[in-house]
Amino acid sequence: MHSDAFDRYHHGHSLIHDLDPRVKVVVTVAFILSNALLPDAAWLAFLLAWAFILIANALSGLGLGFTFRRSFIALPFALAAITALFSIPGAPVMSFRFLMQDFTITDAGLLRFVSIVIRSWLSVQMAILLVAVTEFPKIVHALNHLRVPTILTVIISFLYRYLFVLTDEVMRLLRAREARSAGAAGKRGGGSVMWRARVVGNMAGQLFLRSYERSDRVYNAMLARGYKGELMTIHPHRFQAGDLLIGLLALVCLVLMQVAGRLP
Amino acid sequence: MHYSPVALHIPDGFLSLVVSLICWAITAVLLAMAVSRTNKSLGEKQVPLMGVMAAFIFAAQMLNFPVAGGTSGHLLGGALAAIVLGPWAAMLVMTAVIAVQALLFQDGGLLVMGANILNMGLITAAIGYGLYRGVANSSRNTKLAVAGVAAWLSVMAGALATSLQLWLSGTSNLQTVVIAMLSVHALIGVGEALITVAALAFIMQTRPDLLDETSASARGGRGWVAAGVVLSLAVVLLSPLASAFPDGLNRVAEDLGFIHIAQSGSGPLAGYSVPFFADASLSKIAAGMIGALVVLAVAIIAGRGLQKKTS
Amino acid sequence: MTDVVSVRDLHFSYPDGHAALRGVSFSLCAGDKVALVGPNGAGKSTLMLQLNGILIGRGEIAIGDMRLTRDNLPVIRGMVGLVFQNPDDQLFSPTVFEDVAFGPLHMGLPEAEVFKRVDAALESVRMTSYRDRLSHHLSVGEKKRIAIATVLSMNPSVLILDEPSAGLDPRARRRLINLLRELPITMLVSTHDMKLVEELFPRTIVMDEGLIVADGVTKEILEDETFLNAHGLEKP
Amino acid sequence: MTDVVSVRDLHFSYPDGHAALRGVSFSLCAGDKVALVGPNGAGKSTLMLQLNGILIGRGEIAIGDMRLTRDNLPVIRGMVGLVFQNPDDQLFSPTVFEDVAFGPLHMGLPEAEVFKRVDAALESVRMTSYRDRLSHHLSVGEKKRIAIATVLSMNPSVLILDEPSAGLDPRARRRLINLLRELPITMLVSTHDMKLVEELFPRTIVMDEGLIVADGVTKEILEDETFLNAHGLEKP
Ligand SMILES: Nc1ncnc2c1ncn2[C@@H]1O[C@H](COP(=O)(O)OP(=O)(O)OP(=O)(O)O)[C@@H](O)[C@H]1O
Ligand SMILES: Nc1ncnc2c1ncn2[C@@H]1O[C@H](COP(=O)(O)OP(=O)(O)OP(=O)(O)O)[C@@H](O)[C@H]1O
Ligand SMILES: [Mg+2]
Ligand SMILES: [Mg+2]
Repeated sequence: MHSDAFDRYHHGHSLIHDLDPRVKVVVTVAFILSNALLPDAAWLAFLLAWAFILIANALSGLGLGFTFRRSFIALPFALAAITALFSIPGAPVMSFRFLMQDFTITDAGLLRFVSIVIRSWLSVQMAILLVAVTEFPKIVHALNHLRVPTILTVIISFLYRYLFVLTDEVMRLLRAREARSAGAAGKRGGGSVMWRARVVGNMAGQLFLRSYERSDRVYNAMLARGYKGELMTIHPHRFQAGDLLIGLLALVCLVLMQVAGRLP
Repeated sequence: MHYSPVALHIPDGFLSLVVSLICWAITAVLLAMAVSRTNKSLGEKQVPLMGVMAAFIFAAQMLNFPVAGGTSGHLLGGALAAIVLGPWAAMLVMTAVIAVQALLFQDGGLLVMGANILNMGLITAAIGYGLYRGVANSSRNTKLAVAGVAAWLSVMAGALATSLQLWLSGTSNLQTVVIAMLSVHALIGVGEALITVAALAFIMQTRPDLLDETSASARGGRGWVAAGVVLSLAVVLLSPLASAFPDGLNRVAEDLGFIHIAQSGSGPLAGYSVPFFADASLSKIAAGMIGALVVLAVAIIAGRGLQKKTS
Repeated sequence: MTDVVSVRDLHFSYPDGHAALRGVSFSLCAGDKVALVGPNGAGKSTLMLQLNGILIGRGEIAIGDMRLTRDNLPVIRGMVGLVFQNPDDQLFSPTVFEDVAFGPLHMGLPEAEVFKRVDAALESVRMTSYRDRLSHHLSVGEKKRIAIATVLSMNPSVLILDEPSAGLDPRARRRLINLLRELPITMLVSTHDMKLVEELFPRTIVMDEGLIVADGVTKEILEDETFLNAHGLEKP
Repeated sequence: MTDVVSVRDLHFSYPDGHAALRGVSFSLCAGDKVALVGPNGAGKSTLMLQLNGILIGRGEIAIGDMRLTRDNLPVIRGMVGLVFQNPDDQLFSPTVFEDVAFGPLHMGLPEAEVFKRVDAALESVRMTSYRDRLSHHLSVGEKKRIAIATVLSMNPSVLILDEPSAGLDPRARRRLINLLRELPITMLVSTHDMKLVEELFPRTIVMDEGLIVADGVTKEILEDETFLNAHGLEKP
């Protein structure tokens, strides 16, 4: 209940907030796809893509730098691409010795690395914007309308609902452990790694049983309200001409980016 | 808030389009099978059970315990989910978890979600369940021990698959990424194994009915044993190959022309100018030893699984 | 006048063999507001789950003129509205609207009717402005009200509430009491809150160990202190 | 006589910016039994979590002569025993024994001492015979007692209980009251059960919106009906 930290939605009214969620989901995925299609070192296109994001930020009323400030999530993973710097053949740019090894950064390697990181960083910003301006249940409705199998969307919305209940439960379990993790003055407490792992395993087991039994009660509650195996939902989203227009406009921008990325 | 410890979530941009799409295709096929199977076996109860269980996995990933030097052990949960819920249901549950992590928290990308589901949800469930199923009729201690090995291997398999995808996409050099990923996840896997074993022991003690022969846990067929064993052997054989003799694997991929398609346009990987672990002999020896041990364990499991089948 | 609910000699054992109900009989008339009390483990929740066929035991249950059988469960569930103790078990949809609409939708009502029902139900628990809120961001008291609305939207002829006042602060509890007092509907309410029983319910049923040990006027039952003590209860 | 607990001008905001404590000061003397009341969301649980350093705010907290800082948390946690509202959160081990032994084991005590502590703790909540039972299968009332034992086994000098009587039937509640009355230890107990407050605690602290709005003799506080109503409370 208190895990507000999990809600990424930012209240507000703006052109982007009020856009049909289907349009938002489609444009987001198309944007990420377009990034993946752009060749390495398509600087002009990358710049246009960033401009696209800045405009979307501005239109959403969250401030120009909103997604930028939150976009560093994917950066640690960039380590995985760092070997590209050295392993792609090309003209050496710089060399250095580290841990008794010679490293040579090549120009082609540099281009590839920077391109990968930029693509990733742009994609993450777009995804951040999507959840910041669309309530999560609406994203799930949109997925449903976009023919994602119902069973998956339904599991996802249950997950979202009980996420808050169960993470609260975990927080309380962790607190209980902390509260009793005392140490007598001057003594080293804490137990062995094995023991600590077993405590966590017990907590996981506890949590599993409680979740399992809760799912029984939820099932009963559903039965009590007429559930017969097929879940019916009602999503009163109405597609408006404006939604369609903005969606098409965004897709045209993406096509232009692709063209820009392939100019010689 | 810190909620998802696993370093396996690939963000968008790190896999090439072709690799992303291939992974999506494999994932989609497996998920379609999972949907139809769970529909049959669980019926109308499927929805609340899997929804709440997905929330459970999500929440359980927040549980951690201090190991040493500021690092902590965590749960990924694929193997545990598969052992208690059966493989198909576990796949759906893990898929929902990974989808929410990507959609809500940008932990892992959207276009590469197929790959993330494959690595963290499908492969882990298959290995975890397959190996455990192989000893389903053995003593409690054997089951727990095998569950531990399976949990460890499932994490290693996810890490290996991630590395291979990064390599095929031209994002990383094969040897470096495999060695780095596997050595980190060898440790993470130990945490996974310990927690999985303790959680199973807890369930065996308090609700043995959830794990007995008539439960959802026992609904996967013997085919899973084969799948689990094959995947485990692939991990065990490929890891040393990729970390100690990367040229061989690279050659195969090049000969098949696969690597060029996968990297779609970006220059091919040639030669390795970074001998990060130039002196490969150490890693060869280590890899060889771990490999031999795991082969032994897997062989025993396979033997038991087949024995049960014939008897 | 016909009884809205009538139960004859109901027995029920859980799969593990525990006999939770060992011959329960009672009936509710239209408009009755009845309290169901008894110590932990008496079988109150088990009995409530029988009344709309979530658990099915041995014995006879009739809702209105209809005997409860496996075949008419869907109809019965539209007539008996069950509210669980923990609203987190009851509110399983992400938004309040979806949760309140769940029942009517599953009864196969047309969309316009569903919307009307949702609005009416939210109105009667005075939560109209919460229609588009996310269920998990509500306070316990608010969740309880919404849980009641999810059942009212099905227009039930009986309302069954399992410990509705647990965990509420005094103000929220007072609001709930007023709400229950105003709802013009037959209800059976299990509770440990003896003050609530005294204030709100003219009639009380006492259960212990799977049996009904008293069924009568609340005032008289609450006066018999030795009886109350024998069944783990207390004077308010 | 020195204070066992003293809190000076404590402020605390949750990471999302919500200011849950906005300048709280009070102290407990040895042997005090004090009730902490206030509406949902007043900040009671937040305050209790500060007292053994699970949450750390701005201001000064001293337990005995020791100021609470990050460095002496392990020692503080041995002195302040915290019992959560929901016993399921407190009991995370499979058996009662393991749960009660958790604290002493963690303090690095020798095995013989751990056994002694466990036995003494179970004895004082009168649950010795439950030593080897599975926590999972206990009733709510039994779980509450064990939860208290898990903390008593650490020999705390203060006991902090968060809503101990919620969800108990009248008999279990009565037993809990008797248990608390007998325990010869300083305690701070948060509750919505105004009757419990009246019966058990000579002194009451009232919180609302992150502030202490009253701290004094229970009888006097409970008599001021307009004050109680202003803070979402009721006369028992
Ligand atoms: N799923 C179950 N399996 C086995 N026994 C059960 C199950 N649920 C309840 N019981 C047992 O059946 C008996 C009646 O339980 P029930 O939940 O109906 O009691 P209750 O009167 O509602 O108690 P409380 O006041 O604590 O809610 C108890 O002894 C309980 O342990
Ligand atoms: N983790 C959290 N993050 C953000 N806000 C929180 C968190 N936990 C509690 N709060 C908020 O802090 C305030 C005080 O909460 P607290 O739990 O201390 O209240 P309480 O007095 O214990 O209420 P109750 O009687 O319902 O237990 C509330 O407004 C609550 O919403
Ligand atoms: Mg009950
Ligand atoms: Mg509280």
